Order: sequence, then C-alpha cells, then structure tokens
Amino acid sequence: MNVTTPILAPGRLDVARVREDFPILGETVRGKPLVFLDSAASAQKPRVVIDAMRETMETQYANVHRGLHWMSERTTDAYEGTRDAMAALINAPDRHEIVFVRNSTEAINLVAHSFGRGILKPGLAVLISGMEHHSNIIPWMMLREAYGTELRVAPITDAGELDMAGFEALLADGKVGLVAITHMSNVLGTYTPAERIVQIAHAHGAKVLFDGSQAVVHRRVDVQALDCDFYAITGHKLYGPTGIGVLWARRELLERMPPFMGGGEMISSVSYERATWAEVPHKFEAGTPAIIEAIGLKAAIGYVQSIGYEAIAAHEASLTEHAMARLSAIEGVHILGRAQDRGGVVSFVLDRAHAHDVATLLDRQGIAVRAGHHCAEPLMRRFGVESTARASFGVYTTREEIDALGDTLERVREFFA
Amino acid sequence: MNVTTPILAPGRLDVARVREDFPILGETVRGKPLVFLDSAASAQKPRVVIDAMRETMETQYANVHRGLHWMSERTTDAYEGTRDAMAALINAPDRHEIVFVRNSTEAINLVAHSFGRGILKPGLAVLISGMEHHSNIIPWMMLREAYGTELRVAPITDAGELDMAGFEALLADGKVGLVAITHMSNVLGTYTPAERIVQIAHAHGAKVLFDGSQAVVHRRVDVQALDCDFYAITGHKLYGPTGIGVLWARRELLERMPPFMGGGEMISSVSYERATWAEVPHKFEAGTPAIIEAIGLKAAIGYVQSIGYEAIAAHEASLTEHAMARLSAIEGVHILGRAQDRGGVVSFVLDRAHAHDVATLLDRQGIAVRAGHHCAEPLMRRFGVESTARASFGVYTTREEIDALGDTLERVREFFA
Amino acid sequence: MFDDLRDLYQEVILDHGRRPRHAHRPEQVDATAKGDNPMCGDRVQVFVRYAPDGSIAETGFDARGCAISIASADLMAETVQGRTPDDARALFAAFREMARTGVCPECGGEKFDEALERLQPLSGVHEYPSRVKCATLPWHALVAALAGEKESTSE
Amino acid sequence: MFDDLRDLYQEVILDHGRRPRHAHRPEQVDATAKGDNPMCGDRVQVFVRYAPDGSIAETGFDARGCAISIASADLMAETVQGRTPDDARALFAAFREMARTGVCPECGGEKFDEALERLQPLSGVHEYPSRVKCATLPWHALVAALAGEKESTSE
Ligand SMILES: Cc1ncc(COP(=O)(O)O)c(C=O)c1O
Ligand SMILES: Cc1ncc(COP(=O)(O)O)c(C=O)c1O
Repeated sequence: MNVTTPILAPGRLDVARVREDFPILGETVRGKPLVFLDSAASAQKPRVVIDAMRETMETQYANVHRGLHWMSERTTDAYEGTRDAMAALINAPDRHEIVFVRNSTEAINLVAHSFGRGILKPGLAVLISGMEHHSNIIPWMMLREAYGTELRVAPITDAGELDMAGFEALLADGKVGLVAITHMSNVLGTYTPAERIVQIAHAHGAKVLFDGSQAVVHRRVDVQALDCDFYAITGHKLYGPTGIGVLWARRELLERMPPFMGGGEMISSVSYERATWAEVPHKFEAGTPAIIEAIGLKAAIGYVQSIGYEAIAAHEASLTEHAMARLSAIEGVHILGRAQDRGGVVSFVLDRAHAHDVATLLDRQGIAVRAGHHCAEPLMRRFGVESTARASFGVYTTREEIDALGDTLERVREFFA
Repeated sequence: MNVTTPILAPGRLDVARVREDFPILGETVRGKPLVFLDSAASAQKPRVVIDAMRETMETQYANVHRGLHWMSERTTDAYEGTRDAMAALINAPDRHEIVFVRNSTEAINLVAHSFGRGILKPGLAVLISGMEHHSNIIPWMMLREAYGTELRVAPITDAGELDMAGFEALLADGKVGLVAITHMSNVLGTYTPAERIVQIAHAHGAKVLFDGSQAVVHRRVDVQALDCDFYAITGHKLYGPTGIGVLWARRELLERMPPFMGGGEMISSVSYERATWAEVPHKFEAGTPAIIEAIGLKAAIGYVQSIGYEAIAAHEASLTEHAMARLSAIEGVHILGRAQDRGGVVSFVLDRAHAHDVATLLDRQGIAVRAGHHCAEPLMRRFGVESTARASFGVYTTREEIDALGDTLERVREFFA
Repeated sequence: MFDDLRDLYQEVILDHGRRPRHAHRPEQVDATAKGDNPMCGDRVQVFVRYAPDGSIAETGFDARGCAISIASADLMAETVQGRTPDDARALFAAFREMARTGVCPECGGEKFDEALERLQPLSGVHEYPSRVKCATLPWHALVAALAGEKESTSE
Repeated sequence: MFDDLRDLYQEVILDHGRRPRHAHRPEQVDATAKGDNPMCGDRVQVFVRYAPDGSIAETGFDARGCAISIASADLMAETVQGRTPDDARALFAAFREMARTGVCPECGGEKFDEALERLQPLSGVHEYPSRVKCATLPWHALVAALAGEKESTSE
C-alpha cells in the first residue's frame, strides 16, 4: 500500500492508519501486544472521541438547556448537534426522533415500558426471535409479567438464520402488535432480512423494532429504507463513549407514547395536580443527560463516516471470510452459525476444551476474545452449548490478528488434547 | 498564605490552587474571564477526572464483567472500585448497596418504579416537600397516575425551611409509606433537618428517600448516621462526568425490590419462561453501564476527599455569607429563602428586571448564573415568582467572583431603573 | 460597562419592555392563542381582532416574561396592524431570520421595509441563542391564533 | 508458547479437569447444594455423605464448567474427605486466600499442610481474577451443603 495514500481511499480501509487513531492498540497485555478481538462487546475509542470529551470538559462545559449563559448555550449546541449527526447517520427524517438513552438496553426498555404499556393493546403479543440478546428478551418478559402481553419466539434455522416461514406463521393470527428482532446477532454474526421482516410484520399490523446494537457498527442503516418503527443503538459499540445510546422512533409514535421517566427537562409545566410534557424527544429525556458522552458520540459518528460504511463493510467481510476459513481448518473447532449474510462476529467451540479455558489461554498471549453465553442463553440452548468463545472485529482489526488467533488456537487444541 | 503550604491545609481551602485543577476556569467568555456561578446546575471537572477518563480510553478499556481477558478484568476492577469509593464517601455499610444509574433523576425514578410498584402497598401515600426539584415530584405524580399512590406535599415556611409541624401532621394518619425529600434545595440553598425527618418518618412507619443531588456536593453525608433508606446522587454536580449517578439503598430493600429495567448483566439465568435476577446491585444495572464515567466519578470522589468536606463546607459557608451580605446591600434585590442551615446557592430577583434579562446582562460580562424556574415550578409559585436568577458556588469559587457579581448587579439595576 | 449590551437592550426595547402599549385584551377578540416556552417559563397570550376585510385590526397580549419578549410582543402588535394574515406570517418569517442571524438580506421587499426597521432593535438577540425564542414567542402565538389554534410553542 | 500458562494449567489440573474421580452422586446423600456463577455460566452441584461421627465420609459432584472448576471440585472432594465440617470450612478459607493471592502464609497450621499442598496447583488462578471464582465455586456449594442450604453463589 502506497504511503502517500490518503487515510482512506474510497471504498478501501487502510488498517495501519486506522490503528494509529486508537491509542490503546499500542498497549501490551501480559507482555504481548494487545490483540483485541472483543469489539462486539465494546469497541475501542479513536483519538477524536477521547479529544472531543476532553475538550468539552476543558474548554466548554455547563449543563444544557435552560442555561442563559454562554457556556450553557455552547454546550447545548454541541449536545444537540449529536441529534443531527445521528439523524443523518441513520437517515432519520426528523431530528426530534432521536432520543438519547444510556444504551440499547435502555432504548428497548423504554419501548417496552412506554409503547408496551401505553399503546400496545392488552392481549396482544410481542414477537422476538430465537437469537436475541437478553436485552431484547427480558424487557418483554417483564412486560408479560406486568401487563399480560404474550411473548412469542420465532425459530431460527441450524445455519443461524431467521426461519422466515416460522416467523410468518407466528404473525398469522394478527395478534402480534410488535416485532422486536435483532438486526445483527451478537453471537452468530447473522444479519436478519430487515426489509422483509418489516414488510411481513406491517402486512400483519405489527410495528417493528430492530435491535441495532451490532448492525449499525458494521453497515449503513437507513431507517426510512428499512421502513421500521423503532431502532435501538448503543454508543460504546460504535466507537463512542459508554453511557450514551439512541432510540430512534417514528415521531407519531413518540408523540403518542407516555413518558418513561419523570423529572427535570422533560416537562412543559408542573403543578402538583398536573404536569404537561415537553415536546419529543425531550419528553423522554428526564434529568441531566449524558452531555459529554453525547458530544463524544458525535465524534464517533464523524469518525465512522470519515472511513465510510462501504470501506468498513468490505474490510470486515474480508476479515470474516479469512477467519471462517482459518478457524474451520483447525481440527476440533466448530463455528456456530453459517448465515449467508453475516458480519464480523465468529463464535466457536473447541472439542475437549471449555470456552473459558480457551479464553484464558488466548489471553495469556494477549489475545482478547469473549467466552460465555454472550447474554444469549436461549440461543446457546438452541445450539446445545453452554458457552462459546467469540472473536469479533472492528475497523482496526487486521488479518495478522486473525492469524495469531488461529495459530494460538492450534496450540490450545494441543494443550487440551 | 505561605507558598510552601500543602495544597490543602487541614480545614482550609486554598482556592487559587484549587482553581489550577480546573482547566476550564482559564477560559474567557465574550472576551471576559469566565466567572462560573452555575455549579448547582452542573459543576466543572478537575483535571484528575478528565485524565481518568482519558487514560481509561487510551490504555485500559473493555466491557466489564463476563470478560475473561486482561483488559476486561482491569476495567472491571476500576469500575467496581467506584462502588467502594462511593460506599466510603457516604459511609454505606455494604458496597452492594451502591447502584449505578445515569443521574439522580433516574435514581428517583428507579425507586418510584421498583419500590413504588413493587413494595409500597396500594393506597399508601408518598410525602414530598414544597421545595422539591421536578425530578422528585414528577416520578411520584406518575406513580399516582399509574398506581393510585397518593401524593402529599409538606409545607415550607417563608424562610424556606421545612415546616416541621406541617410535615409531621401529614404523617399522622400512618398512611405515608415513603417520605421523599431533598437534602438540600437547589433553589433556596436550604438543608433540610435530615436526622429529624428520618426519626419522625420512621416513627410513623414511613421509609425515607433523600434527594442528595445538591447536599453531597457540599457536606459530608453519612447514610448510617442519617439512618435513611434511600439516597440519590448525581455525578456531574459532584465534579464528576455526566451520565453517571448513584442510588444508595438499604440492601434488604434492594433485595425485595423488583428490577427496573431488564437486559444483559442483570440476570442470573434466562429461559423464555422464567428469568432469575442477579444479586444486588447488578439486578438494577441492565445493559452496559457507564463504565468510563464511573471511573471518572471515582476520580471526582477522590478529589473531593483530598480537599475534605470540612474545608469545602467552611469555604462555601464563608462565600455564602459574603454573597448574602453583598447582594442584600443592593437596592431592589430580594433573596429567596433565609434558612438557618443553608449551603452555597443564592436565588434572587431584582425589581423591574426579569431574571432572564439579568442573566443575559451578567453573561455579557462573562458571569454565568442560571435564570428560570430551576426545575422547581411549584416552589416558584410558593414564593409568588415566575423565575429567579441563581448564583451557586463550588470549591473553585472566589470572593472576587462574588464581588464581580455584586458590582455587575448594581449596574444591571441602573440599566433597568 | 454594558456598552456592548446596548446592541441587545436598545432604548426602544427597554422602553417597550417597561411600558408596553398593547398589553391588554381588546374589547372584541376574534382569535387568540397562547405561547409557552417551557425552557425558560415565558408565557404569552395573543388576542386578535379582525377588520371586516379580514385584515388584522388590532392585536393585544397578556405576557409574563423578560423585557425582550414583552418588547417583541409590543412591537409585533404595532407592525402587524392593518396587515392581512398572510402578510403577518411573511413578516414573521423575515423577523425570525433576523432574530436568528442578525440580518435578513432577502427579506420581504418594500412592503416590509418599514416594519423590519421598526423590529430591527430586536436583531441583537442573535448573539444570545437562548434568547432568540424570547423574541419569537409572541409571533408563534400570533401565527397560531391566525390559524385558529389555541396553543403554540416556540420550538 | 504456553510455558507461562503451565503455572495455571498444571498437569494435575488438566488431568483432574479431564478425568475427575469424584464426578458422581454418592449412593447415599445427606446434604447437597448447588453453586452457580451467573457471570460465566459455571454450575456445580455438590453431594455430601456424612460418617456416623459427623465428619465428611464422601463428597461427589455434578459440574458443568471449565477445567479449573472441575479440577477444583475434584481436588476438593479428595481433600475434605474424613474432615469435620468445621475443618472443611477452615480449609476453604485457607484455599480461598491462596486462590486470591497465590499464597496463604498464615494458613491453617499442620493439619492442613498436606491438603493445601494438594490444592496448590490451583493457586495460579490468582493472576486471572475472573477465574478465581471458577476455583472457589465448588467450595461455596460445599459450604452451603454443610450449612443445610440449597443454593450458593460464588459472589
Ligand atoms: C435538588 C435536585 N434534585 C434533582 C436534580 C436532578 O439531577 P439530575 O438532572 O442530575 O438527575 C437536581 C439537579 O438538577 C437537583 O438540584
Ligand atoms: C445484539 C445486542 N443487543 C443488545 C445489546 C445490549 O447493548 P448495551 O449493553 O449497550 O445496552 C448488545 C450488546 O451487549 C447486543 O450485542
């Protein structure tokens, strides 16, 4: 690769230069260079994000809104700017549809609470899939418990794809009010066929929520093209800070939904008898928001856009292909999920070795993978395993890192042989 | 003051040296040096907080818990360390009683939701006071709406103190299940008599929640000495980052309370039929928490402790005394609240000038004060005003800044005369 | 000391803020609407009386707020008098641009020249973004009243 | 390549992890309890048979988990055999210290010397904090069983 190439030739990602943007990648772990293959749990942060947060705190910080002074006005502008940036990122038609939350878990809980209790008629059902993260299971179980809403689970195939016939069958009786499904599985890497899901669900009168925690990190999301009703995003996987996430929802739904939490910033007027709510999205943002984190998230969005989703998707597709080939070649390694359309997450088990032991042995060589049930116990059960090891990739992941994983796994296999 | 003095002589705060810890205080606003008198809305951040967050992102970051690799273990240690630090700060008997939330608004909503619907018997009442922030009003109004819980409001005196006779009278019928009261008013500066409140409330069978958003910034809080049941804290006012706060609650209550949000990290096991919850506090911490912010908060706690509450309280008491004297001396200025026991928050109105106009004129000189209803509309009504201007002080506030406020207010008065 | 502030608080604003000429309810009210800025607590109710030809015969208001919002309501009442609802809306569009940016180069043409000159003292708010809504709030209420609505917010 | 890891995965651990001797339910079970580490999914059930004098005659277990937790359960079964419940608890205290810190200087005295030597291979976990619970989980379950409880967690 030519050294005079601009950081990012169109459609191409120069991983060596990208890595320079992430200070942590220079660290060593147990004396070995860090090989971070746990980005699906949380991504590392580029310098622009770190700097945006630092600069806010060093030069331009005050509480947002209501402040009639310079620092507050400037901070409010920066904070509100993230709404615009996020709306642009996911092509939301209206910046007021961007609700700030802590993470996608809160986004889904907000929908379960406000839409679930406020709009969804009693007796209706929520339909999830068999590959959901606990964050897209438990809120609906809690809604079932509190409100009687039925919970249905669409089956998945052995390849780890949504079983579309089974999915559609569960909608047939017209009792499903909401389909809540992941846009990309954090265990299998599977992308679900989002457009088709929406078409079918809408045809049966159901709204659709996508858990976009993973998907928006890896490919362009266009909520208008998807035609979905809710979309949940968590900032820390998108190279942004912790403590900030986004719920996108159609404005007409947000208008009708009752608030989730009450407090400062979300009211229009208050007496002890009656309160009226502020306009959306403020109605859903009680209390002092994660101001510094929102500003950091804007930098992360800018960073992702500067690389471009095309380049990201191409880079990750090539890594994933390489990883699938490399790991499959190792005797005793079994990969979970063989979806046609998949992203940069590879879960596997190794014969005769428990995933925790595998993870510890890899860690000893500085290689960070996740091991466990990945907050998806029912999915583990579906595949008859207790836990898996999972390698997941980001913009900074290299082929060499995957080779290091493969080589080390060979030794791990020998170790436990 | 001797230049070789350590940063903080016991009980004494060297404000010049403290100011060096806050990079933002060197900024100018509209060409004038920043005079930041809006700390009650949100405090500025010392370098140690900024550095702790930056270093985490640069050198030691991964998602917490469940990670069997070095980065995750180290990050988990740092994150969990904040629980210990916070438990020590407020003398909580058990680190598991520290629940991380976004801010005190969420802390109170959590209690309203989980204790309110899960433990509080239907038909009981919640008793607040006439000087609450909306964040300690609206959640109880929402609970009333959803659950039928009665809402009572204890009167306050013209001096801005809790009317103890009126308070006790409202408890007399034994129907109050929870007293939820501010520990320090964000408008009047009043400290409520917390120990007495608890004694009286407990004698009448009510639990007690304190909204400590303001109080813990200015004086030592000891939840065991107070003997209260819940205590809400917001990190960004305590010189920490946004996006992180704490609910402290007695463990036996947390054990009995149902979870608030569902998702990853808060479960013990999950099938579609049944989920069991993780131990407290994790039961209440669904999803990826505000990791970087918690680590920043620990640095803030350390910073506050390094100065010491004695020094902070003494410094702020002397500032407040000076401010009350200086502002009272200005013709046409009226201060709201004359509580015996008060902290560094001074709200005032100026004859013939609206608070917004006052704030804008002050801002023109680089002086940041807040103007409006301070998220306390019912309290405004109690004092027959629509809005006030409010100056509030922190560890970095100087006498000279208060003089600047006083001098400028004189000119403002002339301007509108 | 406040010389710079004279940009914002010009004498005309102080004067209209202190002694508004139109702060009352006309005898006959054909349309009315409230405006409300929850972020700062400003509230205004605007009353409109139409002339037989449908133009605005008289505007009055009842306001609680800062000098800027009251002066703006008062100057609004002056400048919309005798105009058709459409022209009042167009004038608002021009005024809003001025309040946001300080200028409005492409505004209105001749028929608004004098009105905009009258409103010009309020253009200083553009340097204080959180005050822009103070100046535009009464206009939002007016436009809501003209549309037959009851409420507006300045959002 | 994994030479350093031999600290943690010593031959004895690999061996007991792979071929545990006590991974079964005794014919007679006087006490049993489950242990559960929700953070990683390890689960173990421990069974105890008492001797007539109240000491531990036999311990067995049923476990799902990593090599370390299974080896630890197996070595535990060996080292508590014939001990009184009090001694088993004291041995756990000593072992836990060792698992956390790598050493246990003030531990137990003579009567535990041999047992701790047997458990010593597990001390390597102290460098992997998230694995410490793998090693202590079966002990938590044992202690719960001895106390007549049904469940424990390693928290
Ligand atoms: C007394 C009081 N309670 C509650 C709050 C709400 O705090 P937060 O916005 O951080 O949730 C504040 C601050 O705004 C406050 O001063
Ligand atoms: C598919 C999926 N959904 C939801 C979540 C929850 O995200 P968070 O913990 O940020 O709320 C995650 C990540 O953990 C995820 O991968």
